[in-house]
Amino acid sequence: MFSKQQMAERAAQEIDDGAVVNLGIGLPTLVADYLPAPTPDGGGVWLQSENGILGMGPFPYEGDEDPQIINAGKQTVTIVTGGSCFDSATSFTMIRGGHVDLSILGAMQVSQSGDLANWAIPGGRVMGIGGAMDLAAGSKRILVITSHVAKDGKPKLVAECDFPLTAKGVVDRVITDLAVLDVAGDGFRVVELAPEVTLDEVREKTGAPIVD
Amino acid sequence: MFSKQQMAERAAQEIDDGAVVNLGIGLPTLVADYLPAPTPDGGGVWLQSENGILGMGPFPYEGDEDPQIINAGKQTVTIVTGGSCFDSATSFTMIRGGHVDLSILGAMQVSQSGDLANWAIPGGRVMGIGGAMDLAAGSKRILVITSHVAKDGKPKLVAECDFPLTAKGVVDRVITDLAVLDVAGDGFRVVELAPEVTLDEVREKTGAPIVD
Amino acid sequence: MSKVKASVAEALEGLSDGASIMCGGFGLCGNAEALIAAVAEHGAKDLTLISNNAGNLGKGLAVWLEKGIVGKIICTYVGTNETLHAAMADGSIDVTIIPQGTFVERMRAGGAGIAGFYTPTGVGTVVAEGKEVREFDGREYVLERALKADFALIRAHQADPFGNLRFYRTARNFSPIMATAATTTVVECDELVTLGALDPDDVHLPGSFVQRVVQVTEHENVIEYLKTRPRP
Amino acid sequence: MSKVKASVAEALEGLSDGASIMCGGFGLCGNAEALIAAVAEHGAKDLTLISNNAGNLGKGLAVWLEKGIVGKIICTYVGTNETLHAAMADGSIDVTIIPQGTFVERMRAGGAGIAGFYTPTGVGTVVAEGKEVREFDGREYVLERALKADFALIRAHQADPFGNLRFYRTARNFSPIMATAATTTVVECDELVTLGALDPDDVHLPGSFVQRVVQVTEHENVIEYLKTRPRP
Repeated sequence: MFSKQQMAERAAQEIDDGAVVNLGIGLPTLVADYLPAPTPDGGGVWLQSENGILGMGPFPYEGDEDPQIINAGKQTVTIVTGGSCFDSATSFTMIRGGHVDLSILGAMQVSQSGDLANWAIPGGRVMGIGGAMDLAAGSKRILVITSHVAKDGKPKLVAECDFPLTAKGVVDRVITDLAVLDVAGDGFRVVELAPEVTLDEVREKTGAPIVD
Repeated sequence: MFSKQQMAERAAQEIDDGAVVNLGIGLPTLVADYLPAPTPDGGGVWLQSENGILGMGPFPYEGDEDPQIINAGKQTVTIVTGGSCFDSATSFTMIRGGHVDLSILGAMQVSQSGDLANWAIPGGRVMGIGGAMDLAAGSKRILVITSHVAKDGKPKLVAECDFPLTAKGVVDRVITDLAVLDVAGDGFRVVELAPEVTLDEVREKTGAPIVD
Repeated sequence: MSKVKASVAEALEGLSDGASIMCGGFGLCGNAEALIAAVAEHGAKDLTLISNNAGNLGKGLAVWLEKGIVGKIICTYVGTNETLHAAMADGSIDVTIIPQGTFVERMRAGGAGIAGFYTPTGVGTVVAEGKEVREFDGREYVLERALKADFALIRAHQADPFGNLRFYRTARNFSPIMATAATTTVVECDELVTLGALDPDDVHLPGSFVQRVVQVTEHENVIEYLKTRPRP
Repeated sequence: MSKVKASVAEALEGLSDGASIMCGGFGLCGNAEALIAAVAEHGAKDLTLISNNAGNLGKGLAVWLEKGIVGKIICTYVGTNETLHAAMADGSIDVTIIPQGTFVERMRAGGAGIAGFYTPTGVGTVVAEGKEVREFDGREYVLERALKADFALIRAHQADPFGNLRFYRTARNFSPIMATAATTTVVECDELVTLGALDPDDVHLPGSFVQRVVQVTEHENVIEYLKTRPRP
């Protein structure tokens, strides 16, 4: 099994130097701990926050918080050296126009054709859409990081989503506590197994075929 | 007859305090000489130039010209106190979105229904469209300032334009060397006659009915 | 007539029942706090509120909901806004939730004279239901329409008497776009500066998009989720 | 790999025959002069040029036309550009002239992931011929499509190593929008500043829209129409 930290660390390996990355709320935010900070030559990893930051830094030191510097989760954050602030239209030009290299998002369900459901549970309380649909539709690449099964034990990786969709055919790769899997159209392809996890266990806990 | 200067002065009377105004090339640029400059309280008249200035000032003093400060006619200009520069998308948001109170444009033809033709002569050399169609389609109000007849003696105020159109149904009022006229749908209505000009002369030189 | 108003009440002149109002701010960050409070006191009702979050923690625009002066909301996220959850549950407010990029692009279109646009966001989801979906170059897009309003109430860091604005950090968010999309844009600025104090290249939003300015020096600046790390 | 390149030649790596190139500048103001000259030397031909004016007075992009390396142009104004008039007259270049607001909005759409939009500009004119015209709320609009390119060659006043940009006065014009609409945006900057030299609120264009930066300290800065008034 991968711990949450190991999942985050594994996700960080997917990111190239100089990349612009958006991290969704929840598990994806942990990835930040494993990313190289922006460097004076423009390298490192540049975090985008859809409320209008490119170059989002870590949480502020105690006492340094600025109520007017927040992330898309409305938490106090900082801005790195070389970071910029802009309006929401520019932010979504960046997101929807393919200027974010990678978005790492949480998921309620991912289908074998890359459909993503991560904004609403049928019959559940509606929390809203926020930037989720734009990030899913517009990022150059979508990586999902999620527990392999839901709290009720049901598979999150499925042949077809029955939860309300966020976007169709957008997910590329999924990192779960059990494995790293690629969306393969007719199922999921295992790229890597977590320590002490068997292919049979993955197969059993996945609601779609595991293909070669 | 109105002189060109008198036409410009008459056009200036159409402008409210605090207005944002775009002046087309040619005759309309003369209007600037009769406008109050922007004032410290935000009043006066604010000239917009579609290449990205709000608060365009007069030509620079000799020796003060800056090659990177030009107007839409590509002439060296200045920026007034309180003026701003911006990209072309913002400039045309301003123009097409109705945030320019008045555009004063030249014309080759104006029809009785307010159609404007001011960018191309049939068979003539194509000079291009530039900002003309956006200004005509988007400004809150369009005032035309033009000689009453063309160089070949043909009326410029017509029942229907036969020159390529810039926009349909947009012109409100026309100031010529003979009169000030409003577009009336079934003809033109004379608002004011130039000194020593008779209604008969206007009627004779207009290619559409003069109505009450 | 000067754009600079002496009070928030004067800055809201002409507000009446049934008005549509865009309010800047991402949650409680970047809210026009004094203008929002003044509308709650004003008496106008049956308002259409266009805002990303419609308040939170019982603060900001949540007060409008509690007062029952809002008939309709267009927003993108409800989250922990219990006031909005309650209003949705009892059906007292008609709430439309749309994607955030579509939300701001609809206002940007409204402000730019564009009637509608084709976006990939929402294709294949509930968002596209009842809307035209069309293929361009092998990809599907949904037609979204421009959004305009009677008023925009926004906060800026600096404003000059012509209405040229500068914003501060992430308090900028939707505000400059809303300013373009409203008939009457009212700005609550931290600091009223003299004309010319802002360099032409430093203006975030030119004054032609602003109709009224009022200086408000005190703001509560609520933090929704305080996150810090210990000093090393 | 750093975005900062040592020479304009290095900054143009990958340019090949048939490429589409957006060039910033309003006439000769705000041109990426060194990059434009380098393309003329490069040898790539059959280019599609997307530029407001395609040069003037035989300078700037007019050199590309004279060299015969341009097959197609999308622009808004010809004016006194005799090189372009000549190319149009002899039919050697396929020239499409469109309204300036539509020109920049098409690029803005391309950069923002929008496939098309409905604009009032050009309705009832030759511009709308062959395009869908549709009524929204009682007014007619024409459907215009997004415009993208392989390269954008732009000039900025300041750039940092991540590609954050600031522009100077009316040299800004189309450049920041073109930067969003091209696969590879190459910036010729007057001044390369260190990371952090630009305040987060002072960045005109964030670095995610920029792929390459090259510093060029000398510019000709041609004035097309010198206009002055006598000192009082």
